[in-house]
Amino acid sequence: MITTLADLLPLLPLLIATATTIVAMTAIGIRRNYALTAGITIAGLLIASLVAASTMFTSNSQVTPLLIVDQYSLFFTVLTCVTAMLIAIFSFPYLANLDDSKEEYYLLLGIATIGAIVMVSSNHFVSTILGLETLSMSLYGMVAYPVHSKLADKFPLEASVKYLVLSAVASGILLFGMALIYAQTGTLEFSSIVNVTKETPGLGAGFSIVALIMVFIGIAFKLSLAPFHMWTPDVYEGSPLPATIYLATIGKSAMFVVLLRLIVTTEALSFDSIILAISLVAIVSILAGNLLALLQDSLKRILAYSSIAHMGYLLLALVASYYVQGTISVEAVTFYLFAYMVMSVGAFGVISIVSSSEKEFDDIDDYQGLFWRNPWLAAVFTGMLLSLAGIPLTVGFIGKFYLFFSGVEAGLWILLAVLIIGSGVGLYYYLRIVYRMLLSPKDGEGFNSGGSQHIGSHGVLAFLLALLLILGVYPTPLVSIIETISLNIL
Amino acid sequence: MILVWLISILFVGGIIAWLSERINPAYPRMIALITVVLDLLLMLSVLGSEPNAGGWIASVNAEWVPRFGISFYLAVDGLSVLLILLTGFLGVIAIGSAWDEIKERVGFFYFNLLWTLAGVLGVFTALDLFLFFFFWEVMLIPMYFIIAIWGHENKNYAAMKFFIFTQVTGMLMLVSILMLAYFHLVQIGNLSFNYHDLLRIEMGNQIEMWVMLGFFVAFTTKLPSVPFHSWLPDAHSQAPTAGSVILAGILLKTGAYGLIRFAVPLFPEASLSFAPIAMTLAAISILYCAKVAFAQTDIKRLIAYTSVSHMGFVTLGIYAWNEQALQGAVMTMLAHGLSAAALFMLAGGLQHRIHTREMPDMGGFWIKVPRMAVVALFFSVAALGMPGLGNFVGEFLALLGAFQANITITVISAFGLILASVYSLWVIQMIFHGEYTGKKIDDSHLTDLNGREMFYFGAMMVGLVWMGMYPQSFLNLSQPVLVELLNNTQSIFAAVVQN
Amino acid sequence: MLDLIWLLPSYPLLGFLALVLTGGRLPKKIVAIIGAGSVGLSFLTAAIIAAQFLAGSEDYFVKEVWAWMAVGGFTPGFSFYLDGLSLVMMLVITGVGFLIHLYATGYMADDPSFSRFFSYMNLFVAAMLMLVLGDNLVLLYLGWEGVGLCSYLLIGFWYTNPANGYAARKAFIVTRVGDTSMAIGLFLLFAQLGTLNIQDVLYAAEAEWEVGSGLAIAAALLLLGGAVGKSAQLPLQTWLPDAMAGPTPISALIHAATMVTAGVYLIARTHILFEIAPSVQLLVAWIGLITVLMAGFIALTQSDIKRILAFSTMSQIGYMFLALGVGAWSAAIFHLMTHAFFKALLFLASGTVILSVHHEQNIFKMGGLRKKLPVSFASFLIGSLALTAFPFTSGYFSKDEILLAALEMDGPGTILWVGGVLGAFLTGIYTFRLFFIVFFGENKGHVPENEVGGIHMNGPLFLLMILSLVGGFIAIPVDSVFSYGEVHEEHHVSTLIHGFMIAVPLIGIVISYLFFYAKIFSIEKLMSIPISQILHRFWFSGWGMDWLYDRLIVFPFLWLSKINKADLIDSFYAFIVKFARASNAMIVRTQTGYIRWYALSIAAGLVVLISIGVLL
Amino acid sequence: MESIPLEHGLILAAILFSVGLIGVLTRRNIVFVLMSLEIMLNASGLAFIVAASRWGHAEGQIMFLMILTLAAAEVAVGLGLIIQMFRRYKTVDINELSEMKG
Amino acid sequence: MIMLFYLAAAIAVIATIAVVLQTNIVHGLLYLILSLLAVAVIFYVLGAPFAAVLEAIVYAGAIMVLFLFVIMMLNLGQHTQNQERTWLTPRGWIVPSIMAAVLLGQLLNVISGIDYEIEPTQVGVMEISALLFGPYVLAVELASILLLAGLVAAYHLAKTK
Repeated sequence: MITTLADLLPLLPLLIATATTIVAMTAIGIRRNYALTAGITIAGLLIASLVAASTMFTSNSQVTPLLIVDQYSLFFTVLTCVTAMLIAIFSFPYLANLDDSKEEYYLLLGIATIGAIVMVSSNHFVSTILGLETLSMSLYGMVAYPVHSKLADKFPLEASVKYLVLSAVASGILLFGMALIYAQTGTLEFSSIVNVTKETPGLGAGFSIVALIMVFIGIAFKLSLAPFHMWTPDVYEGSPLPATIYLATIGKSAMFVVLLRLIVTTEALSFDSIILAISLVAIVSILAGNLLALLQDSLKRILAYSSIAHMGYLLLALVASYYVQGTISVEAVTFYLFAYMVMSVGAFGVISIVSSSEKEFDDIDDYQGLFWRNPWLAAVFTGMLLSLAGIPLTVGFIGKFYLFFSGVEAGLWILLAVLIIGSGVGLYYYLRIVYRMLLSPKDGEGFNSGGSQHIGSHGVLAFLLALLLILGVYPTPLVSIIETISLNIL
Repeated sequence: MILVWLISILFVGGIIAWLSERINPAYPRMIALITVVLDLLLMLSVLGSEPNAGGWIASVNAEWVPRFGISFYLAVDGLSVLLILLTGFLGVIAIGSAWDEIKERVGFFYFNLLWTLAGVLGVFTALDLFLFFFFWEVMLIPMYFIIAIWGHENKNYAAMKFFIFTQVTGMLMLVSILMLAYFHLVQIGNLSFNYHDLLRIEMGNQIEMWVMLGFFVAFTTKLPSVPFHSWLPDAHSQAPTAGSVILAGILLKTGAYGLIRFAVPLFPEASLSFAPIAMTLAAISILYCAKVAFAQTDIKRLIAYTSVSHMGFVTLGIYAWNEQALQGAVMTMLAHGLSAAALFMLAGGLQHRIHTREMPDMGGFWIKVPRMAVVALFFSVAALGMPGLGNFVGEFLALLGAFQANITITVISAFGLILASVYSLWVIQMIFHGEYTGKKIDDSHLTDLNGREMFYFGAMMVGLVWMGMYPQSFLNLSQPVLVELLNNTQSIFAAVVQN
Repeated sequence: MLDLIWLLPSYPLLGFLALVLTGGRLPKKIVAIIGAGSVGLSFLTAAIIAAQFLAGSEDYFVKEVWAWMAVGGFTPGFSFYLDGLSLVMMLVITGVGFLIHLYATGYMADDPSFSRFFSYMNLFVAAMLMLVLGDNLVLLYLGWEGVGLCSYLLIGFWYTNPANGYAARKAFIVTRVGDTSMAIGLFLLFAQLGTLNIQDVLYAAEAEWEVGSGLAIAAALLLLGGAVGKSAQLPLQTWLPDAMAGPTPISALIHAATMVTAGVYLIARTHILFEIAPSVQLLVAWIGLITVLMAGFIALTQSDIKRILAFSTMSQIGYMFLALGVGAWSAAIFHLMTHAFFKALLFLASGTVILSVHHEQNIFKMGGLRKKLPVSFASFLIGSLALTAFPFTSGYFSKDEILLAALEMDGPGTILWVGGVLGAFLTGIYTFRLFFIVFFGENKGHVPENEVGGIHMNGPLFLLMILSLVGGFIAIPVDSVFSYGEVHEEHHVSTLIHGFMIAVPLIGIVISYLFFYAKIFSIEKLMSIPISQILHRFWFSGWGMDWLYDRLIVFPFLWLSKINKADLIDSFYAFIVKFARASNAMIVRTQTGYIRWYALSIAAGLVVLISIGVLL
Repeated sequence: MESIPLEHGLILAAILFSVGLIGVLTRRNIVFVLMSLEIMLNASGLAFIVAASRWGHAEGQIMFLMILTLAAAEVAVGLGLIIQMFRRYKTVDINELSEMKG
Repeated sequence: MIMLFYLAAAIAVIATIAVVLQTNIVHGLLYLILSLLAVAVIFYVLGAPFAAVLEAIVYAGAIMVLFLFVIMMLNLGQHTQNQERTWLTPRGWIVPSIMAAVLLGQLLNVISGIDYEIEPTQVGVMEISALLFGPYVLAVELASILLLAGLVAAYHLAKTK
């Protein structure tokens, strides 16, 4: 196979992202300038997302065996690039006062984005692994980024080591599973593991199941599904906030897209025991995530635990995809991921905007009376939290609606029951935060989120809130896009 | 289109009220009042229109999320109009009760108040089940804020409990709604959340029962009925007066409305076989909560439990499913809306004056606040079902109808009438009768009702007497709707009975 | 003029509204004019209407003022029904009511809540008129509950004393038990007969139900439940003595003359139902008889002047029930009327006594008041004679008719008669015990300076004295009402028996004389016998009924309320919360922070999932 | 050339993988942990080669190449972190890194 | 040839176990190199000479040397051996070993179920290169990006400020 220029056209967003990184690196090499580096990165990501968006409805091609550039992957490319751009905007004021070289951070962010784009376009084990590791590798760096700062705690280091070690274990499991699948099917592309070709005898269903489960576990770790979730709160807490956002949003969504493609293509769900395993993981995740968050005082940890539960919710739709006709459960996954990105970026964004690399305002006490001290931030935060809780008027509700719908269509009653219980528990800790913000302010240090540096961040929050509400009330545009692109998956 | 206006006026008014606080803290309440009065006038104008062939007085239907067959479909018939009017009326009253009481963060308060009302109006008018659910949930959030911000000592717990109860059971309802839509997809071939479409859906008995239960649980939690009632006493005792007024007067009614409009008509067969259980729950609610009410010392908790007890008559009436019983349920909803709201306002007024809700600390207040005492007496007596007042008409009709459906349960429920007198008179005794000592309270602000308050209470008294003496003006509105509902289910019932 | 029958309840209702809306700001004189005047106007109207009605030839007259509600087939209206029975009731209510109102303007003159008092009184009269004039059972129920409410309000009129409040609530709740039974009866009637219009119900019941059928018995029993509650008959009699906590005019109006006889009215009004259910009718008689005797024995032991009168009221209403039970409908109504006269007289007179001795109600702290309180003395004398059925007083005629009717009844009639006569004997004793102790002998406590009263207090007393004396000659026009099945033949009993009947109460009076006036027999000596002490205690406590009900119903209810104040069901949800917290505490401990532990969890998950995958 | 049973190759990989896992779970010295991770990754690579030899493909070897790459990168970053850790904590005890919990 | 496979396999397993059990870190590293070399032999036996060479050069050579560098830099020589001994309590081995044993048992259970013989065919550099610069050219590029990420991260983390 010869790779031609025409083949590269669909890869334009990926190329632009790569070019952005290289330009930024070159710029650093010439002269260190924080604003310039950040600017290049943001601009590059913006262009990449615009290009991806513009080609979204025209491209549909397999570029080499490694990457598939269809509407679905382009949708997530856009989502990834935009999110990365927003995170870059949040990062700018956050890192502005770091007493260390700050520019490399944007390199890592750019590279991570490349990895994520590769992942969402991947239908091949090689690209999956490469994308995943590129993403992870950059994240190790981003998580531990302020490690030299005198002001920073030891937490970034601890977080990074935890993430690296555990992630490597998971990678090992994932790779081993992939090897077994390869032994079974003889191809590294995602392909049905059920109908192994006649000429070469299969190695048995048990073999396939073990292989798939190992791959699933490798992915489940990245999605922080229970019982592979334990790193999540520690890593979230220890990371600088923009890195946390990255980890929580792009890290999750890219991985989930891979999982979705993999599960659908391999027809893994035709094994009952795989369904059982995934359902079990979903149930444990929903319950454990919500229960862990219940009385937590650190906002980052709350959101970390809740992300465990949210990924569990998503698994419900994934399981449902086996039972339902049509694309509804794929749409559910897609929409929910989208919603989850919006609200996670928003929620973490609020925390990020008041924090900086010197001091993170992470405790729930810090937000007491925010409603009266800073109504704007409080309103955004409330909106995001309510959306996470799945309350109407927000996009999170539509997402929940999708999940419920696919669950109902598939008849997954036990999972639905767990989903309801989990959401009920979830209400408690989301509202707990909201309630704290409603109380009268405490005396003592407040935080400063004003200043020209923060204009961009506030703009991002406004954008996210608008998205949250508009799509919460009138989701039709997004719904129809997702309906179209989901056809690509099946 | 008028329906869209009805709701959006409140939404917009809420926002304006919020913003206007910056100009002058006195503006929000005025803006809120103007908004609600305007809305009330609009509602009255709905009354003037002639119903169409289907009995719908006004409607609006637009596509919303075509992917799921969801439409923005609002419509009102006589039943909805009654409840809408109740909403408007109590909206005005609630603003009145908040007029002096709310001094902090005024703008945001009225914002929440108006948005709650808007959500409730949405619930009463939505005929697309998704839209219904949407409004069902929308009204909770501002209510949560009202309790959580302006509530009393234990507001966090109360607000949280309120929210989680209604939200979790709401999700059960969502599952049921989706089941319905799914069956529509399977049977008719497309997704639809339209009420009229879903009425035609046939399900197996087993499934219908489960789906019905989803609705039932959500509605009886809101209603509330034993065993889902325990959020109510906490919510009420902690909510500010206006919150209690809206909660008791209107929000509880959404549950009853849901039962009449959705739970039974959508699942006639399941409802028929479930009716004995529902009625038993109603009877338990009536008696059990009356008994618990009697034991309370916190006046608002007491009234809250009595609300549960009274709403038991509504459930009883609905599941008896005949004209008298249904009319009784509707009348009880309206009358209880007024009487419970008034009692909560009195309790709130007392708390505002003496900063306690503990009845053992009170006593002998008649001498200090005779007007308040008379008003309290009136509404207590109304609550215990005195003929000539609205509550009697409702409860009597409900029992009368229920008797034809299930004698044993009705007879047991009727004992609620006795217990109602036990607790109602006990309240009067504890607060207004006895020797006035004033030792346990700071009575420096214990003043009698002022003119504004008397105006509100007077209006509600007139309302109750009107309902009691000439209920026909209300019954006429709901009658065609209920008869239509009965006719629609009659044939199905007949078929079931034959088998 | 008959069309204006709706004016009857309207006057007092307007009076009530006027008094309530002005909220006690009016001067007492105007309050008195409004309060008593409205009832007076009602009486005038009633009199004119009565005259017209009697002059006409119609047996009944119906006037619908407006349709109350129309739900399905359920169409009660605000409509009034006038026939002989309601005519008598309406006249008694407005007439005696007016006199008592008049009396009360004097009696209550010093009370700060004068206006409130009259507003309640007016409301009561309005409600009572609704009760007796309503042409359907729902309207009757409205009046029924209305009078119950006013009774509550007036018993607890002096609200500062918690005991009064307790008595008021007891009265309301106990009668409410009966009311509920009655309400269920209404449901049953409607469910079976499809109407609640009284006349329609009666016709339909007669046509559709066989005599002695289960439905008829159930319906009659349920209505009887209402009647015994309101009329303080066994087993719901306990509230009446406590109800004496209210001002004395209330006792006269509500708890003697009018409201407590509503049960009698109800049974008489629906007499056909009871005739279809003979066993229930017999039960009515037995209830009446037992109440007569029980109340009589209790009255023997009481020391509170008003309580004695209360028990005598109970006992006299027992006679009315007895009459109803044996089918002597008109005798019952007749006794109702005469009882209204003489019992109102006795209560009002006792009011004067009480006021004169500065609110002392214990008869043993009075004594020798004959000289000081001549009007009261006269009133009491006449009232007591009428009460004991002294020949040719009003009570004589009515009680005589009742006992004769009982005697002539087949089956248990003789036993009923013997019981009734025994009751009359007791009446003689306790009535004159009171009379002698209060007005003769030495004063043992309060010596009044002079008798309270004026024309507005004494006037009603005189009028009632006359009525008590000659009331027995009034012929009540109820024949057409009870034309069905009424025992109409002349009484033919031997003179011996008749004479015996006359003599028995007189013997009672004589015994009373010997004990309490002449002191030939010593009450102390009698009381030294242990058995009589026990009996005294037992009777004094009202046969222990309060004690019994407290333990059977009140205490368990209070106990249940107390232990479940926090709502048992809520503890289930509290458990969920606790469970969630405990789970949280448990699961949080897994977040140890140790990398190796985390890795272990991954390995464990791997092992578990693979085991599931392989083994299943 | 004699044939080798496929299962034996895979079993060898599984054994190496398990031993590596034990190492990760037991060693407190973070360098050993990193080494154990390398064993696990290497075992996966071995599995790929074995699988590739079943098919006679070159793709399995390419995958091995990629594993090699990522192992190298991971070791580089990991060792960088170890250096930082040693600087701060003066120890290579992995249990020291447990300040965040709960 | 087949004997070579089993011999190398035995060496690999024993050496790997030795790594895990070793208290002296340098010895451990050497055992690891031994294990890697044994695996390289297996690669060769399985017909993947290119992979075998890479395993020896890159893995055993470059990466392990990196380890050695760090060990030397942190001066984790002889003296940490005692510390290691106290860290490695027998109890600490129980749970992981059981866990790994169960896992291995399950894997063996599944793997031993298959009955398939490998006929090792030599897949040399040619085929691999053709693939690498054909369809997998992007993988190469991406691998470079991956290494870039590792480079930047490692540079930033390991530098002394």
